[in-house]
Amino acid sequence: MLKKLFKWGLKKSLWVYHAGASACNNCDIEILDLLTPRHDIERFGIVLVGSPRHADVLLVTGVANRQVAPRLKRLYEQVPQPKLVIAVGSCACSAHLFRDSYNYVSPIDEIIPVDIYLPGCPPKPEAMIDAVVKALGKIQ
Amino acid sequence: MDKKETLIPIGPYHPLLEEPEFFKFYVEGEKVVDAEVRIGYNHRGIEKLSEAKTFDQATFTVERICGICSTSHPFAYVRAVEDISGIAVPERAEYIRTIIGDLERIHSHLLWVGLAGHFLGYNTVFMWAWKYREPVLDIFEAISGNRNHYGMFKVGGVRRDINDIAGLLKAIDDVESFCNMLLKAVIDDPVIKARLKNVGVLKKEDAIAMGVVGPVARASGLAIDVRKDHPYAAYDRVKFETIVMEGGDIFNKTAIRLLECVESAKIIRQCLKQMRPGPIDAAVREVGAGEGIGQHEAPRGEVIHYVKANGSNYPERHKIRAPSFMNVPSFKRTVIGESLADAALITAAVDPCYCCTERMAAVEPETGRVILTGQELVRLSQEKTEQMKVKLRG
Amino acid sequence: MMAMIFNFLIFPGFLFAAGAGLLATWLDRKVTARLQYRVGPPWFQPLADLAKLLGKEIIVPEGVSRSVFLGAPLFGLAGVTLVSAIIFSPAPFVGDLIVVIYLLMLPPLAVIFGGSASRNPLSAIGASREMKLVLAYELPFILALFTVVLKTHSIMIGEIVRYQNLSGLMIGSLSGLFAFAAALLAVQAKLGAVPFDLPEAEQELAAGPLLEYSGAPLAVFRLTRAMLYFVLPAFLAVIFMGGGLDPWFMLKYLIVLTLIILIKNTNPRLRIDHALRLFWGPVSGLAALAFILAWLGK
Amino acid sequence: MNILLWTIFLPIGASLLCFIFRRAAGGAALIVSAVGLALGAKIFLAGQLLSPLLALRAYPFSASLYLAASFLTFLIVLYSLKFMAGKERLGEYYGYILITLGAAAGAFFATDFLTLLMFWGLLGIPLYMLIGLGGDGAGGAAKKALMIVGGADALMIIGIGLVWCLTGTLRVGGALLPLEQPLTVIAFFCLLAGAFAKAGVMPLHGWIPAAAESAPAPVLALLPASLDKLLGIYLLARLCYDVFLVTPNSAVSFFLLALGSLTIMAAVLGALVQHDLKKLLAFHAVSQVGYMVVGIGTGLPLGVAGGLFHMFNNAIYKSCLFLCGGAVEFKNGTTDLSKLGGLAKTMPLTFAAFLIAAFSISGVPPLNGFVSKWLIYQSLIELSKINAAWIIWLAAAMLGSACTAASFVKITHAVFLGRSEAKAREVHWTIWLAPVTLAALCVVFGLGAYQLPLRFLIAPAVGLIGLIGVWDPLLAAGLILVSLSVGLLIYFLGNVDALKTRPIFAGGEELPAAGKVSGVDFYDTVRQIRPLALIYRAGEKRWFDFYELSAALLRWSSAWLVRLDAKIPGIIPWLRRDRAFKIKLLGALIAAELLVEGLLLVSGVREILTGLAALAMVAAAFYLAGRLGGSYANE
Amino acid sequence: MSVIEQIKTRFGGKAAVQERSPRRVYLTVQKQDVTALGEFLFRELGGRFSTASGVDTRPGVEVLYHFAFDRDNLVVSVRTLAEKPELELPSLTPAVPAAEWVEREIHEMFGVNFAGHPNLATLLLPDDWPDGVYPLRKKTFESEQELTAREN
Repeated sequence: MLKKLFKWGLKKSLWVYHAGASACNNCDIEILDLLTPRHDIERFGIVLVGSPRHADVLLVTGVANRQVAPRLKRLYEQVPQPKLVIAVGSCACSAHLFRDSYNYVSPIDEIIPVDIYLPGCPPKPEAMIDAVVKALGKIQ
Repeated sequence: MDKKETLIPIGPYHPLLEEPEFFKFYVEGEKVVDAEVRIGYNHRGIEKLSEAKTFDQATFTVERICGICSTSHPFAYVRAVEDISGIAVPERAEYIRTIIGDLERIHSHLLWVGLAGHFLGYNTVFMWAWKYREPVLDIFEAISGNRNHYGMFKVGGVRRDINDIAGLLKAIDDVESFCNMLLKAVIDDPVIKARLKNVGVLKKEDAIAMGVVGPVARASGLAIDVRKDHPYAAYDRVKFETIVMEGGDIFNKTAIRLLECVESAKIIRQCLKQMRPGPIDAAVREVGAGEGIGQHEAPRGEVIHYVKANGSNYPERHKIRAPSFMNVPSFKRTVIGESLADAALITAAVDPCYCCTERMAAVEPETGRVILTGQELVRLSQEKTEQMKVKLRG
Repeated sequence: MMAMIFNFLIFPGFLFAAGAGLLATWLDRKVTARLQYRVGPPWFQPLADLAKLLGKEIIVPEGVSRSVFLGAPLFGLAGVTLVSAIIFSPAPFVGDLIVVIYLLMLPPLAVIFGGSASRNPLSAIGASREMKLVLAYELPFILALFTVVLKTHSIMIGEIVRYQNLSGLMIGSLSGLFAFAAALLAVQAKLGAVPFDLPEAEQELAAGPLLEYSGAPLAVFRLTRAMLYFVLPAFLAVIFMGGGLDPWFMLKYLIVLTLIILIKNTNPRLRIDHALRLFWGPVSGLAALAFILAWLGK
Repeated sequence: MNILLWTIFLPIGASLLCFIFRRAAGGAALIVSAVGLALGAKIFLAGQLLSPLLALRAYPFSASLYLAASFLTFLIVLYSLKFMAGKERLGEYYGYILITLGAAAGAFFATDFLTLLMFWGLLGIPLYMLIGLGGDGAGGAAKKALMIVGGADALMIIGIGLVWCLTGTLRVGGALLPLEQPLTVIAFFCLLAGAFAKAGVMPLHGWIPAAAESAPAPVLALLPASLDKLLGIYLLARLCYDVFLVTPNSAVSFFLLALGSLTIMAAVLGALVQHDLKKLLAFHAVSQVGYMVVGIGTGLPLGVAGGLFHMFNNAIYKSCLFLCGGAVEFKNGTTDLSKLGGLAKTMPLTFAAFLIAAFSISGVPPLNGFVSKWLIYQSLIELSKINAAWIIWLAAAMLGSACTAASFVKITHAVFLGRSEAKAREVHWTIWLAPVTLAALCVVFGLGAYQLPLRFLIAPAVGLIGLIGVWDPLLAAGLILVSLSVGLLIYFLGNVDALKTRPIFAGGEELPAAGKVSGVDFYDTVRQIRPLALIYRAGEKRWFDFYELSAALLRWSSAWLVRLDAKIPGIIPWLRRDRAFKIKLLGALIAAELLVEGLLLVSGVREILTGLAALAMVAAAFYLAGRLGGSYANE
Repeated sequence: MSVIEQIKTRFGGKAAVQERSPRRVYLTVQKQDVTALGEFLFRELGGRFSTASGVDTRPGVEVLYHFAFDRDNLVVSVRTLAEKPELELPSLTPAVPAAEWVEREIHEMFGVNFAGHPNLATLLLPDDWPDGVYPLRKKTFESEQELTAREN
């Protein structure tokens, strides 16, 4: 009974923490764009929060470079369970054209477990909303 | 009184920062007494991996230096390449470049004004500014097929033509009237004034010493604008004002950005009027050997690219300097002595773009020597990674 | 005894205040969204937030005093619950106006101690700002409320309501209006709403004192904040516009709430020294003026 | 021997033993103070007692004060056993504490002004010596205390002389003087100075923060925090209602209210920006007196009850706070707020006691500090029928309360929460027992305010009081408990099993060691606000310190005296001896003062001599002080 | 007098002037003259320091300092060479504060030592980047491998 309530709450109220990992800013800006009048994800109960402790979803953008990789892992550990990770943009999914960079460590999903991959350079806001809907389906 | 300085770490992950950066503010109470910045969280080292990219392909690489000013870098880059052997660009392409460049300025400035409102805790401004930024992105989508990363530029011209001139004009009118409205709101709001006036002042001599560019320099009384000083594209064929203010504080920076949106709207309107049908691409086959420098007035200031070619199809050296690289270091001179609440705003006021700052997209040539190739460096890096992974797991 | 427990826990105490408060936060978010050309969240949103938070794991930062870290939210909740039971009681119940003023100190103190116990530098700065804000708004708040006391010659909330039933609403007089304006700003700050949200200034201090909180303690803090969204405007309505839990009263409450939401959405955040100057300067001046007018019988 | 005499002479006698048998001093002091506590209980239960010798009389009010004093002394001696162990001059330390207890008993039970004056003067000596025990730098503080308290005593002599002139009797409460004639008012203010200097009301407060810089914590807990407050406010209350007639809405009432409010606000603003634990607490020791003065100054029974209740409460929580501060110092070796932190985990009992006392002093319901403040506020509201100025006193008192809370937030953050470097362990039980007992008393006095303190301590002195507000501490506490359980229920509904510990979030970085907000600068913003900035700057230059002002005046006047000296070398040659000699001389003068008083008492030839002695001594004291000030200036 | 003429008068003997176009001038100088020339361009001629770039060439790292003259629509680039193996150059930062970051960058990317630079701490590379590895330098792979091995 309580479990059901929690699950319902999680589905209706996803709090998102945005972690940029050496991104080019475009995905980040498009994520912010989700909040704004045209897309308004608050109507689904999704808000951007300032502290990872409050977060349910970690949005990761960009390729994790050597400097960021350990911090990203630390950040992931700061988020309380249950948590989801969405890799936003081609960089986060597959490192894009930065795959061969000397400062590139490993794919995001080797640093932290990724639940949803959302390619695109940058993905359109509509695609991001779609990804979140898919994320809701993953909640058990 | 033995006062102990306290370190307030801002970042690398912090809501103030879209990108991971690590600011260290040393404070007494809430007053900042010293500051440091550690960047490098965004450094992707594009150079080695771009080495196999031709002059044409590099346009796309430099576009991904930064998502907000994704036209500025290709613009400066193609100009640098064209500078090497004096490639002439068709007139219509020059106009299209100008339009794209200034559309980007509008979208970038509105984005900043929105973020500034957000940082001020004034979410209404944030929402409104971004609401009116959407039509600009729609225009981009209509022209290039993508909301960002338009891929419009190529050496010797542009890739796509602009056809829907009426739609563009209407959108420009809307944006302009909104900017005027916002300008009035910002200039008249007493609380905004209290928060922004005389905060984070960059003195003129500091501005000169730090070599700042763009709106940051113009807010401190330096009348520099690449579009006027080093005319290029169609900028010498249109009339516009360079907005210069003397105060050097955040209020001036905000006002300048809003006024520039209005100027950009004027530029675009003139371009659309003057544009004549014609080719949009010079179909360049050969770049030749030599050095070239390309400048462009990006929303944040002057972007400068230096390209050295050795006659092959690949650049030998490609050095990029983004405006934030000059503007960010000036924060230390403005932030000390201010309160912590303002420090956040001051660091945001230069409109820093760290992914630009950390670009390092230098394209190296293929020479006959045995050098540390990209793959080898990658291998080195990956070896290191494996060790790190072991450490992280352990 | 049973009636008292009912009053305290169900109506108009804990459960009612919590429900009304959650609805009020929803209203706040919805109106804010509409002002920003957005749709806004559905009505059950605050409830879903709470349910979700309860299901999350609780993280305690390393090396903190667990009892303070986890205990602080509870004391804030206790303070606001007690106030919610007091302000609607027609008969003397537990405490008077002074007691209410002091009990209303508990939620900010809870936030401060929680933030301070978090050991995070940003939380500490947030806690210090919260405390400075308390110092700032306390003076005009006291002056405004005691203007009412001067007029009614009583510190019993029931008496104040009765006085207004007999001799007209406080807000109807010039002094009452001024006092109400000053108190409204103080309440705005007590709610931590823009332009006084600087303790939690998301863009500067992440979430300030609440930065390290997660799961159930965070839920309790949010519930406390939500209940304050009901209790504080209702308190103002009772003191300045007369009480009684009837539809008219709900209208009065909504008027106060709307004013708060409007102020929130038309202002940027103040800096802490601006807030101190504003409260100790003009706002206290306004409240003092109200007092003088009340003394003169206006 | 009469039981009242025992209370005086047992401790004073025992103190002599302490001076001689230094090793056994601690044990002896503990036993004697325990006996004192037992005597106190006996007197308290007896209600009324008389002693013809020395004209002593115990009645419920003074008995309760003595009970409180002996109780605190006992706890503090117990605390000192471990705390002071290994320190130098222990025999003197315990000896002076016992003298203080004995002299305080004398002052409480005196019905005669001269007896009162004798014991009052006697109290100055242990105060001077105990503060002086603090080691380096304590000498100046001790001198400051002696100057202020001693100077006020000299004024008291004049006041007593005037009272005697006006009424013809020296019995306290022999006649009730309305404050109408100028002479009565002068007498009132002269006596008031004595009470104010002891209690530390502004502007005679300067010695308390100075003492806090160097004196040991138990000394601070005993003297400025509790005993001197009890004495000073006791005298104030008796002056206002047994000797003089202070009516509501009189000029004197206005003066007391204004001075009390000023003390509350000025001292608490000073406290906000301190960065030493003991000094910060000392400023509160000053600030809290303001509430008592305001309460008594209202002239209404409700206010007097509040003021007196606040006096008892203050003695409890203030001692507790100083003792906790001592425990922190004991384990960490410092009271510098910027060097402490995170002790909540390592010193849980001290922390709990401190937290309760801090909440109590901040007036958090349902603790005792709230109840007494609440009574005082009500009395101020009562005044609303008379005068419009009440709102100023009320606002000052309530804002002062908020500022108190603010400065305790600062301490709690800096010492107990916040980040830690220290790895201190909990202190020995004899050290934590006293603060924990006092903290428990805070809770008991808060919850059972009507049943215990107001009924047994206050009502006998003030009579019945009519409340205009409502506060039901027991019910409120019950309801708070209920809502705490509701909160706990919410916790347990939630995922409470999944309690995890994770590192502190610092943006993904590891938190650097310097990332510690010590709390020292918490209120710098307040300090920088104009016109507060000006006041603070003036305060740092010691413009508000009566002592420093007088010292400056004396320095100036001593320049003239030096010239005078040069002209009259032949007349009084010994005046040009060294400074140490002059301090001894001053001590001798005070001894002479006591001697003269004793003689007067016995001989009964009071009339002429009192006035003469008073005048002579005041003149001599001023002259010497001037010379000392001169040498002070030359240092 | 135009900017180029002034440079020629003052540094004619020391700097080889190459006028590629009216808007682009390249000066080549010995490294000991860089500071003086940089200071002259910045302080006396009012040039705006734009940036510096390095290229790893056979004899050493070639560093170009770019100065923009906004009133004259001109970019002047000062070319100098830091010879191998010392790779040392005098720092321009004391004279031109704006050069601080870019010299740091060249230092970590090429290993050029700027004598007199106030702070050559890491700017862009990660904290754990191995010493002696310079991403933009053209070294043999074996030596780099060696260095990495040593670092671990």
